[in-house]
Amino acid sequence: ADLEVTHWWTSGGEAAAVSEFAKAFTEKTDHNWVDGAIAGSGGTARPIIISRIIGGDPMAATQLNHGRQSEELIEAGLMTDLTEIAEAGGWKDLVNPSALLDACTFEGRIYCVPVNIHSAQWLWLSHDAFAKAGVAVPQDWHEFVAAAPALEKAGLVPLAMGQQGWQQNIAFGTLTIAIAGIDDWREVSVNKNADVAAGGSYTAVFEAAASARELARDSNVQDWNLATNMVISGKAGGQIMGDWAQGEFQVAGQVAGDDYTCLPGLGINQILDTGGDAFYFPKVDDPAVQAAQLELATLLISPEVQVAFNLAKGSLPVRGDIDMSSANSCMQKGLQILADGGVLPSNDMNLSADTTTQVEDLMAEFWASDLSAADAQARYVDIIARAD
Amino acid sequence: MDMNAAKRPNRWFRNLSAKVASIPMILTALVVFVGGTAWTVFYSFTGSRLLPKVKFVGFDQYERLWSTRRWMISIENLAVYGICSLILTMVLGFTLAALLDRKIRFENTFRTIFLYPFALSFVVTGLAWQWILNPDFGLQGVVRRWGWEGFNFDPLNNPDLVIYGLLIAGMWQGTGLVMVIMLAGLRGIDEDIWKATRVDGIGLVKTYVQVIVPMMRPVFVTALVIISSGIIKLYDLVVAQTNGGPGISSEVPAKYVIDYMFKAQNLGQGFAASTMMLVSVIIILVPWAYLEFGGKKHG
Amino acid sequence: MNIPKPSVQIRDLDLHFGEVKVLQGLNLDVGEGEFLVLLGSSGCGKSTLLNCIAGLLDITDGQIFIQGENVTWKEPSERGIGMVFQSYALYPQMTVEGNLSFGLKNARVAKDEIKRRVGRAAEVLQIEPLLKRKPGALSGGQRQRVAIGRALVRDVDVFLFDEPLSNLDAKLRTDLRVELKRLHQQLKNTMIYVTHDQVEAMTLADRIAIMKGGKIMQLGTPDEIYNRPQNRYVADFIGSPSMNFLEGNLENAEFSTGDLKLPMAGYNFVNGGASNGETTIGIRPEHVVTGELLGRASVQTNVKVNLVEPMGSDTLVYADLAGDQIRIRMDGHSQVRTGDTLPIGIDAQRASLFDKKSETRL
Amino acid sequence: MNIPKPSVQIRDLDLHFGEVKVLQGLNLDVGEGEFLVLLGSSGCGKSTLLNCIAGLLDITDGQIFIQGENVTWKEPSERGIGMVFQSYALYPQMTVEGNLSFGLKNARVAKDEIKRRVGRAAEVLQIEPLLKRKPGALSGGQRQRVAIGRALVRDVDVFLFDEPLSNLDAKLRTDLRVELKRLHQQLKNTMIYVTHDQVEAMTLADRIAIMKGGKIMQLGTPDEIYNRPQNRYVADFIGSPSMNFLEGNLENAEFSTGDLKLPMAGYNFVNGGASNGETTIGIRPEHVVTGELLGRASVQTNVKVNLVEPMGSDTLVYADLAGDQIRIRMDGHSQVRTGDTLPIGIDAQRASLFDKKSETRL
Amino acid sequence: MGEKSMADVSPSTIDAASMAGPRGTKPKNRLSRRNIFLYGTLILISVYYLLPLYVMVVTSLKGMPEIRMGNIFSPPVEVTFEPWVKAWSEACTGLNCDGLSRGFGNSVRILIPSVALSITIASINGYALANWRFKGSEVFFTILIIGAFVPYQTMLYPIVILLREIGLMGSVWGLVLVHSVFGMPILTLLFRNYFTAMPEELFKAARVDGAGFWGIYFRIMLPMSVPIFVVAMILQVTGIWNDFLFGVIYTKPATYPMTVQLNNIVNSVQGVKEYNVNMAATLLTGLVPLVIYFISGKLFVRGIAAGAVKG
Ligand SMILES: Nc1ncnc2c1ncn2[C@@H]1O[C@H](COP(=O)(O)OP(=O)(O)OP(=O)(O)O)[C@@H](O)[C@H]1O
Ligand SMILES: Nc1ncnc2c1ncn2[C@@H]1O[C@H](COP(=O)(O)OP(=O)(O)OP(=O)(O)O)[C@@H](O)[C@H]1O
Ligand SMILES: [Mg+2]
Ligand SMILES: [Mg+2]
Repeated sequence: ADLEVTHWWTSGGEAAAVSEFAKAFTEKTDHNWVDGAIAGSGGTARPIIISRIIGGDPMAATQLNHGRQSEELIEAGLMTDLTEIAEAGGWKDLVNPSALLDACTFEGRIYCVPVNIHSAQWLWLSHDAFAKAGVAVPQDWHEFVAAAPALEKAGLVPLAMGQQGWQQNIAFGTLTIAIAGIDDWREVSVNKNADVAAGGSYTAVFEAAASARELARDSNVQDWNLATNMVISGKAGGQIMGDWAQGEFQVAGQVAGDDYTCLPGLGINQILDTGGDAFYFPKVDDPAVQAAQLELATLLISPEVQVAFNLAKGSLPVRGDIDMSSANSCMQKGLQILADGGVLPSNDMNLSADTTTQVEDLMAEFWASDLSAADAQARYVDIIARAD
Repeated sequence: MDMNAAKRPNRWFRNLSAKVASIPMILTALVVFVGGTAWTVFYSFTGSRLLPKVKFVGFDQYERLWSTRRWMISIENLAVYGICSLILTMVLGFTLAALLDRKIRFENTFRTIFLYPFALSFVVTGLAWQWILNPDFGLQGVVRRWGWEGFNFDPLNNPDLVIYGLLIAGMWQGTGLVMVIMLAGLRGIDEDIWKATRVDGIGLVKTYVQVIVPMMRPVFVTALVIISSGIIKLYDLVVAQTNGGPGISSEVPAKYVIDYMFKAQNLGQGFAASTMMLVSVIIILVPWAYLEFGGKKHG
Repeated sequence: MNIPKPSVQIRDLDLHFGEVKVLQGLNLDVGEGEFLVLLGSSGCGKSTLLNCIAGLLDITDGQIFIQGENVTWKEPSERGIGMVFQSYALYPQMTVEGNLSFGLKNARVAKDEIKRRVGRAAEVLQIEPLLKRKPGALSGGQRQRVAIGRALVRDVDVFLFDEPLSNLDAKLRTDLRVELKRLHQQLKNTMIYVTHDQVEAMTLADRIAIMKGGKIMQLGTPDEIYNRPQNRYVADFIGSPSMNFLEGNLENAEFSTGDLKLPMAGYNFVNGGASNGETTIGIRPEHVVTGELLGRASVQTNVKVNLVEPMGSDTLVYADLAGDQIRIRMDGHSQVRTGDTLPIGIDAQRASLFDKKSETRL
Repeated sequence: MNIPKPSVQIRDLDLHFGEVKVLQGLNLDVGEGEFLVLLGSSGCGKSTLLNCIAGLLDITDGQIFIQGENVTWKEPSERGIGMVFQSYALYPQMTVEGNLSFGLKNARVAKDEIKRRVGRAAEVLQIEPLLKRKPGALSGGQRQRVAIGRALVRDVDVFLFDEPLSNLDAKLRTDLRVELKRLHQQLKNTMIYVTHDQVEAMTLADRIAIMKGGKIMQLGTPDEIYNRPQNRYVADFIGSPSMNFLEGNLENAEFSTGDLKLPMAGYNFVNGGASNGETTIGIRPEHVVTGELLGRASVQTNVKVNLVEPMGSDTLVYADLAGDQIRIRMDGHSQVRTGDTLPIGIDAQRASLFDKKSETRL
Repeated sequence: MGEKSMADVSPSTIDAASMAGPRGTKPKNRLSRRNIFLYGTLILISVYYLLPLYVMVVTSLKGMPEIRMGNIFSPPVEVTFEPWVKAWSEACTGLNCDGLSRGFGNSVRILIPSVALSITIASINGYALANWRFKGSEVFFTILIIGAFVPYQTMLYPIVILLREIGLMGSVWGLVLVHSVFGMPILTLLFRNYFTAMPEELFKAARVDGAGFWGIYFRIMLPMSVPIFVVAMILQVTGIWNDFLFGVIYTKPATYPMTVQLNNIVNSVQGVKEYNVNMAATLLTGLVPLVIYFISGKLFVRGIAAGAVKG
């Protein structure tokens, strides 16, 4: 059968990764992968995906960030139950960290296939840029801030930043984990403790963000990959962006350690969150498609596909039992942290899309204006207090 | 001869074809416009998230809406954009029409030049102007490269000016139609009025301002309706040109609605916002629509 | 007629719209204080001529003088003319007062002078109670008065009217016509008045210019035009019901067609003596007399009645005479019926003779 | 008048547009073959009445019968009527032939029958050479003939005309009027004809209905309407120049106002005997006689001339009589001048008397 | 007024004067201040209107290196059609690398029925509203007109549900329906005004001639309403062709119209933004309505004058 699969993986690295899925699916089964890429970020794609599911004309499979986003769709009975094949495949034991599968679980049943682990807390640095500025490549955020004046003097943008709320929110979140520490972060993000959000540790975060804002003053690109491109081409010193940026470096033929450096947790806290992408399979009527859906689900999590996909995408596999030795040094760093258990639940799981959107709006405003750190914090506290 | 009174036939079946033929219109009006709107208003009082659910929360969504900074900025932006665009489009549209009406050569050429952007979508418009207003490659960069180093024209990256960046693009796209409407209106003005002003020795500009413009009131109303119906829907242009940025400084209500409905998966909030848009439309429109279509019998 | 002093003079006026030659070599002198009516069928160039005088059209060739000054290249507002349009052309958003004073304000006339002039014009035209109203709230006749007022306040030498009454209904038209005549007698300005309504032309004009195809066919007093039309076109155009034409032969001062013979001895020939040859005679319906007036007519005969149109005050009778159908105007009380044989008399002295070929008056 | 057989009967017709009551309790019988003219000023409801008869407006109350059949709720096409409009309302995209045959095709008349009828209508109206042309290529008069033809082919009992001639110029109007009259004499259909032109009404009608404000003020033959108007409105409305009215007192069959005394002995009072009291007398301008006819008048006096309007065939003289201004119609050759004193005679027997309050005829 | 004194001049002097003085057409200066101002303004404003088109065309003909180096206004040193080829048939979205070509077909498939259906419905509505009023017809019309102002966003969700209920979600026909619904207010207004301005007597004549609702519509009204049909067609073609929101929400990748494809291409950034390809894609997408405007702009203006502007 022809399986229409929607996703929003359209950048160079992402497209390369998704083609691994398609290739495997077409080669290993009798079915066809009909690609339904939607450009723009999840923000553009999600409404389309959701309205099609609600409208009774669903695709056969779709990418969605797993977590709370899809709870209601599952609740409404619009998603295929994958529990059987999950049990058959022993996903419970395979998936590491197990939180990923928990995010796919609703009232004890499994509804999605996690395909990768994404962590957002990375600082990507351009060797070329620092060479031009005549300073050593920093080893953590503090060094980076210290090196910024030199970069500026060399006519470079210290920090590349795409002017979109979600990117700025990633930067903010990363700074939080690094500066406020894991405990406070957990208190705020998981437990929605507004008092902590109003506290001193978060004040420091907002001040750090305010200074980061200055570093990114001259970065006026929109898309994340354009910001990454500034780093790749040595126009900017660094960028705070998730591990998917890895894919862009790869496509550009750059070598980790030689051409660029990656610092998980900004080089301060060796810890990463475990967000990720997952595939859902909306309920369809055609039995042939139903069968194919299950085949695809099984395939997505199979070892070879996981390796191929994640190598291309620069993300981490969801299985702990596969050989990722061919991964580059950045990925190895991530795998190491994962192995050490330095994981945090991702915000997709902690915060509702509603809250996330509000925080993103705040960040978008904060990064683009002269909003003071204190005001921003006050508004942040407000959002956290109302978060559900 | 039979002088008996004839029974008045049933009202419902008189001109049945007309009624049958109007069914699509009636359905659209009732089901889509009234029904859809009522549905939206109804669910704006619920705490619906990704899917509509009947879980009443009273006016919570509205309270939150009006305490949201992004919404306030959106409203403010729409007001600024709306007022500027209304005034400028009218003025420019009328000026162009008046210039074209002066029996000039190449009237067709000029008219085509002013009208062609209307053929292009807002997405295309937004992209084209994003490109021209790009500080490095676009106008600013070019002028600087010509030697005027201090030249500064970067509205899309300046939160205070970005709305005017949108305005430049919006006007570019929409003025042509208004011009055509104005031109049609100008052509409808009694030739004798022009003669009368010439005999009275009224200057050209004064004639336009004091005589012609007031006479074109219905045309201006038509143009006003067309422009304002476009303004309130302002969305595509923003998404294509600035995507609300920098920061949230070019957000507009329609985008707020879409974002909260789909991205934030808070239908209730999105519906509350769209209800507010609807309310403002109705407040502005109903009196006008009544006067224009309800009151008069014919014509 | 003796023109006291020329007020408007037109010399060799040509006006072409592209290929179309609307006016050709037109000459016209209008005396000071004269009321001249331009009369002609639709499209004959009346409005065009008026617009040329006003300076609203750029003429192709020729010259125009107003009060002795060559105004050929002057702006309309500098020519000392005022103009009143068929569609009134009032400024709809201004009050009557605003309409009257707009031109003056524009010419920077002092405030109290404006007030004085508007007051006087309003008084003359009896529109004082309307000064604060807008044109939309006026009746057709009132609007037309305001339009006249607009020309009046500007103290111009020459008034130009382009069918000012033709948008009004019959009754109002009659009333305003009388008013206009009185106004002219009071103001004594030169007035050039375009219409295609004969009654207006006849009652208002000192002189009438009958136009056709951009040329003036005849220029003369209403009486001359009506009673001594210079050509068949004018004769046919003027008069309602229109003149009866019979084709025949003129020989030895006697017109004959079929059995009918009309002695034209008393006829006042243009070139003094009588001509001979193929001739058309024109007889106005009221010059065919019946009943007790029969005796006054020079020729008497009997005709058969085809159709009777009672019109209240008159009765119009259609009858056969010498193979042609003629119209006869009779008194409203006459009891003629279709099919009757009616004795008629023809007042041949009052008839007009035209050369059949050239159609000019003999 | 004796109606041979009623063709159109209207009973208690009411028509309201929302709040506006355009027709109120109107009754009218039109005889078979009769030519009835509805005459009235603009907005009096003539077209509305015609549209009600045609079924183009849904009436508010009342009944309409055509040829004895109650057609109140029938479709226009089922009423056996044909209608001709002021603006011709020809279908611009169809040829003349198409226009003529459209109604027949709609009624699914057989092809050769259509051809026959179109041919006959074209012959009657003399538009055979035009059959292949489109309306855009026709003159106004030709268009109107086609519009009539469209009603003709449908072989209807009743023709309805809504100001069919008022878009035409004066000359053409006269010609078509005669043609229409002839057509009626030939076809002998019932015709109901709306106009606000008196001359048309007088010349065409068998009977005229004068309307005002949605009511019929008088229904009668042209002669009755002109010479015995039932009320002051009709008297004033009919006749051009219009009737002169003088206010005064009627006592002992003598009307007096100021110095003027008019013996009304020969007057034909409506209720047989004379009434007394405040009275208005109406005298038509042509019933004020001058010159050699002076002797025929019952009363003679002198008046001062205010204004003279020569109109070619006639001269209209405005003069003061008993404090009011009156209009006098004189011969076109009269040499009266403004300021002259003119001896006049009044034909009191032909005058009309109205009660001053109720304005009805005495 | 200086000429007052002239009035004293005797007739004979005037006749002498008549030979002198200006004669014929007043000479006109082609370079008068008025003309310089008029054409200057027009040309200046034309620059504003033409600039984006010029930039788009020029950019789409340049190679990427040239774009990065140069001036957006400078003409291409080396004209290349590569970007056009790429935009049309090679640009990738996800795994599909067939550029805009696919969207074009879809757009046409969506456009034709949408334009036809929406104009048909709207013209019938306008006709019914102008000539066959019935109780409540104006109310529906008023609702419709207010509907023209309602932000589409308000309707998106209910329409999803509606389409689901009638089973048209995701199909081309669903989208056709949506376009017809949202085109209805303005088009109905246009047609209603146009038909209202037509002489009522024509309609009456046809009724007397026994033509019914449809007979009058097809035989009388339609043949007379070409100008307004042209306006409606142009408005709908541009509106529907340029639509993005409905296209993306109510269809699926297999049936995406060109605008969605354009958005995909423009937003699928691979490394650096390929401005030249983006511009070529943009131009390609706008080509159909542009051509229509260039060809029928005159008709459009005439039609607007005939119907859209009520006096
Ligand atoms: N702008 C123009 N371009 C070309 N021809 C014109 C123009 N204006 C008028 N004409 C032509 O000039 C002729 C005279 O027109 P004009 O308006 O002077 O007639 P008119 O005598 O005033 O007629 P009416 O009684 O209908 O007003 C007409 O044949 C008309 O078609
Ligand atoms: N559709 C309508 N709605 C409301 N009032 C109307 C309508 N049609 C006509 N009227 C009113 O009804 C009255 C009679 O109109 P009608 O058209 O019958 O007049 P008429 O006698 O034919 O006048 P005219 O001589 O100007 O044609 C007028 O006062 C008019 O304003
Ligand atoms: Mg004219
Ligand atoms: Mg009427």
